[in-house]
Amino acid sequence: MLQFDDLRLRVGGTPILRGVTLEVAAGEAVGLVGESGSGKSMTVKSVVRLLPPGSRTEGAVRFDGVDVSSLDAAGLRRMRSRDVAMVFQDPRAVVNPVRTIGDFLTEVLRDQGVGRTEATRRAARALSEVGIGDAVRRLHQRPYELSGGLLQRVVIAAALLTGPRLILADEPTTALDVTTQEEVVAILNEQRAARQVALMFITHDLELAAAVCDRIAVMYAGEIVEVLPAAALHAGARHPYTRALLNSRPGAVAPGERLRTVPGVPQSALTAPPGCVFADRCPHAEARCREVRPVFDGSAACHLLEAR
Amino acid sequence: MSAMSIPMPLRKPAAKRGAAPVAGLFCALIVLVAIFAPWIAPYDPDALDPLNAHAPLSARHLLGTDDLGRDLFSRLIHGARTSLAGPLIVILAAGTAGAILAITAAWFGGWFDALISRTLDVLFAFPGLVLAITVAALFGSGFVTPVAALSLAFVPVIARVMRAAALRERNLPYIEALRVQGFSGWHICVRHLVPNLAPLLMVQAAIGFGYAMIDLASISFLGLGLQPPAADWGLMIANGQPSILAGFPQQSIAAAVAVVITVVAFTAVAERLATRFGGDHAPVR
Amino acid sequence: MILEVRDLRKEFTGVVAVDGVSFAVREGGSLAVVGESGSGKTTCARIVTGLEKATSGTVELRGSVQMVFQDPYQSLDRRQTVRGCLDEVLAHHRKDRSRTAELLDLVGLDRALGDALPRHLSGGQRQRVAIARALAAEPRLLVLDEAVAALDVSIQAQILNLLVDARAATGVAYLFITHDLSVVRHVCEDVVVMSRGKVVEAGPVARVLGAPEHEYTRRLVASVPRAGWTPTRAVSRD
Amino acid sequence: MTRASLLAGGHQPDPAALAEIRARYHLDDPFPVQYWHWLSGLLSGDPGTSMVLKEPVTALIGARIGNTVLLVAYAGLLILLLGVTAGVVAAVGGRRVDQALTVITTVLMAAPAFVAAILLIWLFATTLSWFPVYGSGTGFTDRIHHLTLPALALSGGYLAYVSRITRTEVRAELAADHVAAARVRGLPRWTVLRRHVLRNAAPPIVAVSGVTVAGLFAATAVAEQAFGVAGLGSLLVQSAARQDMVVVQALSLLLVTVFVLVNMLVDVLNAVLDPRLARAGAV
Repeated sequence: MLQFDDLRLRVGGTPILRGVTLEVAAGEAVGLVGESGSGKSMTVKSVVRLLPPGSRTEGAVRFDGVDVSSLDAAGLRRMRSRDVAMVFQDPRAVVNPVRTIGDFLTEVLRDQGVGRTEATRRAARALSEVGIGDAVRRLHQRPYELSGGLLQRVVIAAALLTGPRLILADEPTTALDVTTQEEVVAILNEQRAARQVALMFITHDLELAAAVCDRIAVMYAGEIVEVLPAAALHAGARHPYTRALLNSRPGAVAPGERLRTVPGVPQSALTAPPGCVFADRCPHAEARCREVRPVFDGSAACHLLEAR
Repeated sequence: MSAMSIPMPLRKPAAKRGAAPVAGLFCALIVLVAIFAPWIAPYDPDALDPLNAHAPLSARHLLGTDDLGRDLFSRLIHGARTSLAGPLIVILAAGTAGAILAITAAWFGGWFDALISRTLDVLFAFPGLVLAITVAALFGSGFVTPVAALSLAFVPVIARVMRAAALRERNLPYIEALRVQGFSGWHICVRHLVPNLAPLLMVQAAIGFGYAMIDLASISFLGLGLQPPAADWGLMIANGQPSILAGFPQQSIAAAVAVVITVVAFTAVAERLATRFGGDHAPVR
Repeated sequence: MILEVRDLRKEFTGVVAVDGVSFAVREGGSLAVVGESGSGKTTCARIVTGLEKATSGTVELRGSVQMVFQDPYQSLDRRQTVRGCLDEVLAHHRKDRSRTAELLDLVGLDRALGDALPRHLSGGQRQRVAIARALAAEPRLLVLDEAVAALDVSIQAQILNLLVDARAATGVAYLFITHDLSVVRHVCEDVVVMSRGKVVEAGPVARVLGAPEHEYTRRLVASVPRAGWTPTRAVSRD
Repeated sequence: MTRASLLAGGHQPDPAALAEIRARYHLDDPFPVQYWHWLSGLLSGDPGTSMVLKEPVTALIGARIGNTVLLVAYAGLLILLLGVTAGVVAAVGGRRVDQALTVITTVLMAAPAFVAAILLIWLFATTLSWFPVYGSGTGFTDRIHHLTLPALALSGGYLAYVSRITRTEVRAELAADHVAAARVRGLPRWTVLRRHVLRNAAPPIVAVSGVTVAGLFAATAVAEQAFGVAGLGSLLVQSAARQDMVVVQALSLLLVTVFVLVNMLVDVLNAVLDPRLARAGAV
């Protein structure tokens, strides 16, 4: 249903994405994991063309086989309002602070010609579906009267309200406490399964991605370095960067032991070397890693893995 | 912050980047002209030549002469002195007082902050022009009275912006880290807080300079500042007003253009500083 | 005990942020205070370091205390070089200026970065400078307020290793304020769990996080994503 | 010449008359006492009588307040309509439009009312004669006709300022996350602009416009003086030049009161527009 075909993105001459190739099937959940500057957020935003001014893309993002860059204004609007919904990191920044929760939930429906009473009824139902009781009172409240976790559930309810086939979730729980995160993620999982909606889930937490998604794509410096089934995260991770991420977590070793860290700082697409993006930090790097860029073979991009 | 804010293009349009150095050069030039006025001006600005009144623009009199035959170009050059010195004094006085009040208020907080803030609010309710006119009525017109009144009126304008900034700065973790280190409040203020606020104060002063210049010129124009025969831009505009109707607009127009160009130049420099160091514009009053 | 906090209480205009909290840190020990936002854990840290005054209760500190803050981007003076920052602290505490290089080595920063301004440094590097600055005064207790929370995973690992090394090298005790239980397991010996201003459970890390007794601790431990974890919807608590 | 001899109207006034005048106007008392006499008079509803014009202050103000209110309303309308519109257009209209408007507003902001006034006088006195350049006029239409140039001169700089603030605020909202979110939800451009951008940018714009309009009362001094309009501003300037303190005090108090009242009105309006402020105020 969704295809990234060698997507490259530059913003004002600065490279952000260096060739992203990925497919998301209908109803499938794909996790996009990486550190800051890896380009995971821009990858997802390119689906709905929410790109900064001065962006230039090469390659294609196809939704239902249609290149989104070829859509005209009306087509883009139709896709945004009916087919794809987005959930952001900070719900407080995303819900208009001077309007009511009810306004936020119903405005897209109203724009699509749904009557006021009907829109309100559907908004109230959507709230109860994401576990918010007392929906009628909530509809009249304003964002500052709700906690962050509650507000993120409102955002999810709004995303589900128009019956999309794909939800883009950009670190939807990073700003939340861990117990709230569990509830929000559980609701997202449950509603997604019930409605057969596809999901792209951005996070920096590998374990969280594994719990939410069917497949995980690991990004580094504007590239996807490895794609693997969520169930095989621990046993099946092969790319040195994925392994490094897994080993960097404090839980990876027994308490008191040293964490197996990789030296240096995360690269961005701008500073990426000519060869493998991870070569300068990789503990196993060889001469060819620094010179020749490895090809992504559908599961990983690494010279060392090709050899085996 | 959130990952989704779309960054604004950082590059300024080429035209604006090109304008700032030109404006800066002009500011430097006008200051030099003011300092060396007696050596630059071709004529004595007060020399009367009634037979040659309202002379047109010519090689002898670049901008012509006024109703009393005085050389307008020379008067314009001499006028730069009071026209620049006034705002300069206002900004130095109000900037110093405003910054000290703002930083002490923000630093000590509590009732001290409340006292200073409320006092500034009351003072802020007096528009600079009204304050200057009232003071002129009390103590008479001249150079000192309006400058003193405007200095007072500009204190709350600068202090408000600086207090907000100082409050923001004071709550940053690096200040708290210094407090945990055991540094004295005086050390933190003088060595860290003040130097970090200095760029904003510079911006405020540069913006305020333009406003002070306009206000002082307004007071001169109203006849409550410098008195004839002084060569001052605001006064020249007022003095030239009757001649406009007679068809000789040079005096008013020349002085008006001088005021506008100077204010534009200083404001352009201020805005360049502001985009470089951040900070808000002072509210107009 | 290097630090003993007894019956701490802090009110902010009508809101009780910290309510009857007691804990202690052993000489050279490492205590974590964990909790979610609004639990009062950061307020406790700020009271210990003197940034806030307690409404009631006592803080007994035997030795000097320093602090490392969460935000690596705002905890350094933007106009001061790394060397200037460390020199200032060393001079203030009447320590030998020549220790600047030694401190840079201790926190794993290239000596050439001494002349760099904060804006030239990455988040991890800045946090190293902040740790070096805190250690410059040779404190007996270091309060770390979410000191690794803002860092990327691979950088966080580097800093955690650095903290373990620094404690071994200097014998400084840690008071670790965090919401991240895996970090607690990795660097701390004892833990205090806080919720809504109160301590709900305290004890050795292995016991409290391994076999939690209080219902809140149980939920906290259960909601951390891990291998084989399935998120479940708890009783909705609007 | 002392103020008492000025009032007695001669070079060699009769000492007895002089003493009588000094007593009547409390001129021998120290300044705070003089001020107290004036203030207590004001509180009992009588701001006093002009020492120079020998007319009650209330009558002087009453005869001129209409012109000033009309002038402020006229200029305020221009500022709000043109300023806000230009600001919104600059923010959403693309780079060329933005640059052109920036140049215009920069010049306007640097052109104070008296500069604008002499340029307008020059233009309309010598070249065009659509509007009169002097006097207040009689009757509503004639007064509007007479007040057009003063209103234009008065509003120029403020108009530019309001337009700048509007542009900044609208651009800030355009870059806000909730606006991006609204666009991603597929709302039409105009709906996003109206319901999210303009609605949210309104409170600061209202605040700045309010302070600006409040400040207009003080600024009328220049415009009225330049165009010979008989209003409160020109009365203030003329009284100051004559050191007629009774009138100056009454007028500056009136202007400051209006300034404070308009500011309070703006605060109330803002609390209605932005529910967050209302809540912060209530806690």
